[in-house]
Amino acid sequence: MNKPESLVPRYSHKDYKSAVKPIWCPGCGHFGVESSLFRALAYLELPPERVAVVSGIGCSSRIPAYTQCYGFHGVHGRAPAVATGLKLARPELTVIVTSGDGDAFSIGGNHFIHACRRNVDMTLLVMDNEVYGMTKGQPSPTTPADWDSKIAPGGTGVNPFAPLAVALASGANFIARGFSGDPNGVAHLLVEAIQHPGFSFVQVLSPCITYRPEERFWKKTVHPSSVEPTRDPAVAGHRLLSDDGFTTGIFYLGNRPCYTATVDTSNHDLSAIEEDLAL
Amino acid sequence: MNKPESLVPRYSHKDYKSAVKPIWCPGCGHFGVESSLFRALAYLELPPERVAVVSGIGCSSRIPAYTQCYGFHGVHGRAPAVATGLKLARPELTVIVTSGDGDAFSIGGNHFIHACRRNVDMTLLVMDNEVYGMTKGQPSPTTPADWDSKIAPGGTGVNPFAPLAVALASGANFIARGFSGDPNGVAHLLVEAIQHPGFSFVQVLSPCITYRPEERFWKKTVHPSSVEPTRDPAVAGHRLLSDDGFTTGIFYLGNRPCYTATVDTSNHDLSAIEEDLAL
Amino acid sequence: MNAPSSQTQVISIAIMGSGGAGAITTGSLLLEAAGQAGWYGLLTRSVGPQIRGGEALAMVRLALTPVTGHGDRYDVLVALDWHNANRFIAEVPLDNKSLIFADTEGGDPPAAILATGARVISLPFTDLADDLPNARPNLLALGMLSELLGIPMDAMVQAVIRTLSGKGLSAAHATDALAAGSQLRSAFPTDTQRLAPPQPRDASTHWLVTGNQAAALGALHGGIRFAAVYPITPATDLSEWMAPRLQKLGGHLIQAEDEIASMNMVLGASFGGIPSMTITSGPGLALMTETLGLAVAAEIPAVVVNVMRGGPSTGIPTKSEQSDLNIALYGLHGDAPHLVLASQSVTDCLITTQWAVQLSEALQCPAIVLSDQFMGQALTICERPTPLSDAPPRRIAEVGMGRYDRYALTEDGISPMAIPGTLGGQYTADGLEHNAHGTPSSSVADHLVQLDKRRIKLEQYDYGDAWAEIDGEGETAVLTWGSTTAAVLEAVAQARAAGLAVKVIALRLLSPTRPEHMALALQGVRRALVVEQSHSAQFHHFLRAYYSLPDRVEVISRPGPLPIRPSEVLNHLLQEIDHE
Amino acid sequence: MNAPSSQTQVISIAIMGSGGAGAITTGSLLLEAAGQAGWYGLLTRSVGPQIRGGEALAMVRLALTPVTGHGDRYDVLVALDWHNANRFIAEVPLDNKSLIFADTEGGDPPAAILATGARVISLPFTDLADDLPNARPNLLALGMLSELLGIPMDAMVQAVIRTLSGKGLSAAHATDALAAGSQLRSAFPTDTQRLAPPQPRDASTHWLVTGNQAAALGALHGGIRFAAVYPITPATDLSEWMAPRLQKLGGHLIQAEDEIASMNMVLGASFGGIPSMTITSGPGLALMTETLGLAVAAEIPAVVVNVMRGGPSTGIPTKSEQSDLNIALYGLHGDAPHLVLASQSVTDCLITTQWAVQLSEALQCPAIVLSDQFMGQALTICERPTPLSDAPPRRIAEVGMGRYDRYALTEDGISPMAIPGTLGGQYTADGLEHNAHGTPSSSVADHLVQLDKRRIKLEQYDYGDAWAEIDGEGETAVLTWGSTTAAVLEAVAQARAAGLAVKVIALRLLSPTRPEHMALALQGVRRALVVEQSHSAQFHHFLRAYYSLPDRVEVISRPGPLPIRPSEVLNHLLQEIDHE
Ligand SMILES: Cc1ncc(C[n+]2csc(CCOP(=O)(O)OP(=O)(O)O)c2C)c(N)n1
Ligand SMILES: Cc1ncc(C[n+]2csc(CCOP(=O)(O)OP(=O)(O)O)c2C)c(N)n1
Ligand code: SF4
Ligand code: SF4
Ligand SMILES: [Mg+2]
Ligand SMILES: [Mg+2]
Repeated sequence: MNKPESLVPRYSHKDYKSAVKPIWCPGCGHFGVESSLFRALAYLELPPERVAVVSGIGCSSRIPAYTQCYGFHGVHGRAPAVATGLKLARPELTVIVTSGDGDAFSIGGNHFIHACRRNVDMTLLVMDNEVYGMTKGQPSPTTPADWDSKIAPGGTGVNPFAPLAVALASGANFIARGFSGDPNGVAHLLVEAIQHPGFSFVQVLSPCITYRPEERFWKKTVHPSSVEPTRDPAVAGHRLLSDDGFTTGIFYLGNRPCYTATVDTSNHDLSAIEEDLAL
Repeated sequence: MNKPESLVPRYSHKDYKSAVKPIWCPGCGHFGVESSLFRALAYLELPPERVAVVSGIGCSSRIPAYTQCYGFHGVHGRAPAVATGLKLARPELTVIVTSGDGDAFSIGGNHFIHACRRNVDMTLLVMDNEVYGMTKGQPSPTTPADWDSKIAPGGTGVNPFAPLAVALASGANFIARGFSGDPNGVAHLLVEAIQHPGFSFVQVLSPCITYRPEERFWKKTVHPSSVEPTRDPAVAGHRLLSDDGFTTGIFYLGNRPCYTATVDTSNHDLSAIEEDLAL
Repeated sequence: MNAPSSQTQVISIAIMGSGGAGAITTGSLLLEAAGQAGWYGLLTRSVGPQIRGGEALAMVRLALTPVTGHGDRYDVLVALDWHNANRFIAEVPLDNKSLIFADTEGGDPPAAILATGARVISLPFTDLADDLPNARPNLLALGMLSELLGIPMDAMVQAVIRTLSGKGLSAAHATDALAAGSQLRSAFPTDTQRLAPPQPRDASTHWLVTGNQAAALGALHGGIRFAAVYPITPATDLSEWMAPRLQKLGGHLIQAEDEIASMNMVLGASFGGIPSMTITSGPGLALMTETLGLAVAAEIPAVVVNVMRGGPSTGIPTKSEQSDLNIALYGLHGDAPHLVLASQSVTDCLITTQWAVQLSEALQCPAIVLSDQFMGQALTICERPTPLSDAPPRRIAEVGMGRYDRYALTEDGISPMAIPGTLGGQYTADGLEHNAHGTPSSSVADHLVQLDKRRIKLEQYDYGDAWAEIDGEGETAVLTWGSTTAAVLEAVAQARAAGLAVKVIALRLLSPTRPEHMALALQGVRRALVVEQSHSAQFHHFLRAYYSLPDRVEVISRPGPLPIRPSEVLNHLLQEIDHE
Repeated sequence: MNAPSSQTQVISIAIMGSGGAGAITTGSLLLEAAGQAGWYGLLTRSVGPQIRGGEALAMVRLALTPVTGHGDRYDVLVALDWHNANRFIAEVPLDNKSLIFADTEGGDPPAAILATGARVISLPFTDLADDLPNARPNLLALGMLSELLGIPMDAMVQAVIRTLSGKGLSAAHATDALAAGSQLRSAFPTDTQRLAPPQPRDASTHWLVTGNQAAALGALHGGIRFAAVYPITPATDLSEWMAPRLQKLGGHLIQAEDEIASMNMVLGASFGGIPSMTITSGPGLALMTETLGLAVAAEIPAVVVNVMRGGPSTGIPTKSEQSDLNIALYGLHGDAPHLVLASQSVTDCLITTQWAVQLSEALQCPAIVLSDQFMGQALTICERPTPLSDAPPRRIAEVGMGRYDRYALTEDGISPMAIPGTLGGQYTADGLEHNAHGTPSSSVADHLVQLDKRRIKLEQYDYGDAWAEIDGEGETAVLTWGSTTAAVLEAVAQARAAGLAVKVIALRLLSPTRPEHMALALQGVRRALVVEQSHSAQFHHFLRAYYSLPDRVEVISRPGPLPIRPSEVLNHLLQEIDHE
């Protein structure tokens, strides 16, 4: 993020913020993520009207309406599919999916892995608080097995899974992890993710201070990666499958070709096609 | 599969076969997989009525009715969820999911990764022919990017994904690959998979001779793994992410605890529970 | 409100405040204390969009007799502050007989409040609380309300201590704060009403319960021992209440990865022989319809409790509406006859859900139970409902060594089911059309035979009288369903008092339809009024489609989130009479 | 069949054989040759459960005028063998006027065939073929059929060469085999009929097309340039035919991971400004309803073509039924008004699908187009249909620097839509209830206003006369929809010939309903006959729910897979008259 300070930036992060007031609890980690997103967009000087923020349902998924970009607040778990359709139809837009651990990894798991595999040029930003915030505190796929909750008294007994490893195995082209308590770091990751061609996945650990108050202490748990991002999936796989889940940084930079399409509405001449039906 | 030959086996593989005639094309790889399954069950001396074969929709998913076991031929892609409910409710049953690459990895992708993660004691057997056979030849998530088809002329342009790597990242407890042209080998893998506690995943390369006739040549492509199965996910990850997709054998043996439940219908006394509602 | 000492049978109180003011706590303490003292009551809540700590409104209705819905107006509004009054104003109808008690610190009431003509009385809740140790303004308001309504102070003190002592409030401090509040009685107008004192009763015969809890209990009584769910408002609290209790009973609740998985897990467990269910709301139900069709075709029992919220799409997740009737009745592809039931009140959630489990098991058919946010989350004081008596279990096949036909044709259309593990009962449950044995078949004859079988088993079953609650006689009948029944019953009681003979038919069994029973019920009825809470009159169109209605049919149908008010129904009933 | 040289206007031929016998090829060659020679015709097929190479039945109907459905009976059955005759027998009604030509090698006809009374003529197709180079028995049968029906041999030779030369059949060998077949004429009964010779016509004005192809073309004419699909029988061939053509036009078709993804991709692309669609059948539609509700709430155009098959659940995937009407009309949760249209014939698939795209774009509302396996996969020779003229595109917002209200209230309920990329038009499409700006709102007033808006825009739109095809006058009206229209029209023509005045009302626009138009259409009608192909009379109940029908309503409703036969309708029309 080194940029000549002398230039007057075209956009400030405020240009990306709408008048709608977040419904989030005071202290929610998602505030930090939101501001990181705005900083990244401002840094990249992306005109707000050229950016589309697509989401599902959840506290995290509320972000689109808080932006001055085009927004799509769809149904629970399906945002990567919406974003795929949008980006294929309008390749000139910058498409960002904002999601939560429940939205992206539980109900949305299939679209998550297939978006990784398909490698359309977009960025998936998952605010992972290891809980369903919006529905008031149920375990998500990243919740520790022994976390006690009303719906799973004594814990689910199910191992949380490693979203970065799943993303890698599924074919994601850029894989990184940040922490909402470090908004600059997250902004940096987002700048890289948005610029990297293909499907970029950024997991941001973002505490739910209401239903997982113990996550306040994540600030002591996270630690930056000590090694450089790799371009070798096997090496990345080895690292991610032995990682503790709290390492921040960029893990993998792929160079698979993007899935693209041209969608052009100008041609209305169907005569050649109709010929196929001639008797 | 070394067993004292002198003992008269309790079941022959024919005891697992029903009178329903398969709808498969002559030469379909699924015939071999079916017979491997029967051999494995016979070897394990599992009473047919204690085995449940659960499937979705596809040529491969037709297997339940071809068996003398209890069968469940459900909707497309959801068999792992059905099997989860069944196994939790009736832990004494041996539960086997038979599926295809479309059923398990495309529409069923979410249940696939969550079944891996949840680690209920069952075996998922995917007959992977890298195509949708039942609907007459469309690409699946394992189809090569350049395979030309009616629905994706010139190829999908999408990298096929590595189901074994996805299974590993998602938490599967046993991971193996076989080839339907080697029914003994597949039977052996199934014996191991069924016996291994937790969620076992066996991918069987099973040619669709009708829509992918070139798969006949898989018999020349497959090669047995030269190394022993590992218990280290990171090592397995490194291997699977550098594998060519045609190595057969067992790749990973995990020892995560199974997700279990007790479901007992004998207690009808709700008075203690009603007490909670007393004013 | 006539005389100072006058007494009333029923009273409605609303309490509002911004985040942290404690409006909801105040309401539940009021309800609980009134319950302890012998009254009946109901509490519903309305909150802002914030996940936590946003503005809130508690709506409480207390009465001498059981309460299943709200009334037309509020007698009392307590405003802990006015910050978000505009958000709530539509939900609290006030008039010039209403009393508003507002914290002096809260500033001036908004214009819309003043416009109602209600009398505003300013009280120094905050000021007084500041002078007392550990007191918060809402405790003062609670003391004031006890005095106003006539709720014995000791019941109130007990309720407060039970709830708040965990949060570090001592009995002495609580008593002091409540007493200080009750001192505010001097500000009461001379013509305020008190609740008539209740008959003494044995507290153990009464419950403090929500519809969601009652439904969970009904499911357990019905025999449910496995549940697979995915959280969704306003159904999550049902799952959450059920989970530990199911565990205690030897059953299991699992949170699935999504609604499709939960529905499929339910079918797996039920195929395994365990009565099983899932719990959801509109968007989740939409995801389950494909698998519900499988349950129909493969004849697998399964129960879905759908707690309705405002639609379409994500809609208004925290508010009530009766707009999932269509999807529940018709949302499955193909010809897929299944059971649809609807609860009518908080306590009926128990009965109807229990019945749904029994029917689903008996008929080997999925059952959807429609509840809604209103009754699902309404906290009520009620008499302990009596569960249905146990029903015979699922019909199990007696299998030998011969051929077992899973879908054998029987007189009543119900084919005995083999349970995995049973030797000789092996079959494949199939969503493909099949013959009697279960083998896939696309033959014209097999299709027709199996379609007939699946329809007939539902149509021929004897549901007795429980298909509807029918009350009264008259040439006018009100047809309704679900939680709207409360407003209808209240309006009809008033209409009868005004001399109009009215019959009420509140449907509990929506599918299969009961045309002959309905014809009997409608004998002599010349005018039907349909009352429901949906924008597109879903219930009305359903009735038209499947029943013969009298020539004169009128409809009150509007969307949520406001409940249908008794006066809407009453006015309609009486007005139209005048026109005759 | 009267005189040896007698001529007929229409003739039905069935050809059956086991796997590899070439029954379907024989049928399509017959259709194509007849088409080249100037006749109209239709071919449908029925196959066994095998994925490939199983037994097959080709049903061909040839006529002087356009053909949209099958008749009551078959004039001719060609049995290449009898191996699987029992599977197909229900689909080929034969009588004592029918002729059966059976391969001598095929053995004796099954009892059920003999019981029809049809005349069986044994012919040595296999024997003769064995003596000819490169000849297969079905080519001999084809030569025989040409001679029997009067199809010029050169048209037949051309058709055979076009199709089979790729498989290594030379023109000389083809001609020899066909000629040998035609020599079998000596076995023809003296009273066989030939097709009357057609009027000469310009071949370029005619198409050989299936309903699925026509629907794809209609979608392209309507402006669709993006499609996301998931394969499912019997809709896959629509997607497969469309994919390369969409590519050619500058658009794109993507295969998604499942139906939920395909529907969501469609909304993403449409939100981006591109007219978009998906293609599915029952089980897939069930998975899309949650997202369709989002399209309703967020007002995003989107088209779903649903090619119906036998239900419920996986049902009978390869066969036709009209049983997805309910889910299409009512399958969305909440109050979710949307468009539902139905094609009536192969060529109408073009018109109706095109119209659906135009309406969806104009009304910013999802449209479901119901087609079915019958018309979707029927291959017909027809006159080239004329597409609708282009409609104005989606109403786009002109945005400046001021506030842009995405869901602004307008007179017609349609709010101009901003397309991403446009400065000043930024908004968030939302499935939560919202205010005019698009900001989430749970307010009573916003909910009502937006529900009204979404209903009104559909109801107030001027759909012109296309909502139904109305034909004839009379006190009796037949109400129908979809591919069943063909049988109704044929029956009504016969009823009219028998002196009964009958009106036909075949609905194309099922939702929104058109009560005023229907009232007009039903003026003077005293008796209505509803005809549909579902087990639970879904269409009939829909009509009852939303329309005022005459007092006397009769219903013909039975499930697939057999098509409704003209005689069923005719007999009903005439019988009931006798009873009067
Ligand atoms: C189909 C469907 N199922 C369930 C829900 C209820 N729901 C809303 S948000 C949510 C979970 C959100 O969790 P997450 O994505 O982690 O976001 P967070 O609130 O924690 O930021 C659920 C289950 C829904 N809206 N739709
Ligand atoms: C919801 C739904 N969508 C689509 C289909 C159609 N369908 C049936 S099988 C199948 C693909 C099967 O492919 P695979 O699992 O690879 O099995 P194979 O036939 O190749 O063995 C599809 C798409 C369906 N039955 N249900
Ligand atoms: S509930 Fe948790 S995730 Fe949601 S806004 Fe509050 S703190 Fe944030
Ligand atoms: S289509 Fe392919 S997968 Fe299906 S039965 Fe034939 S060969 Fe096997
Ligand atoms: Mg979360
Ligand atoms: Mg396959």
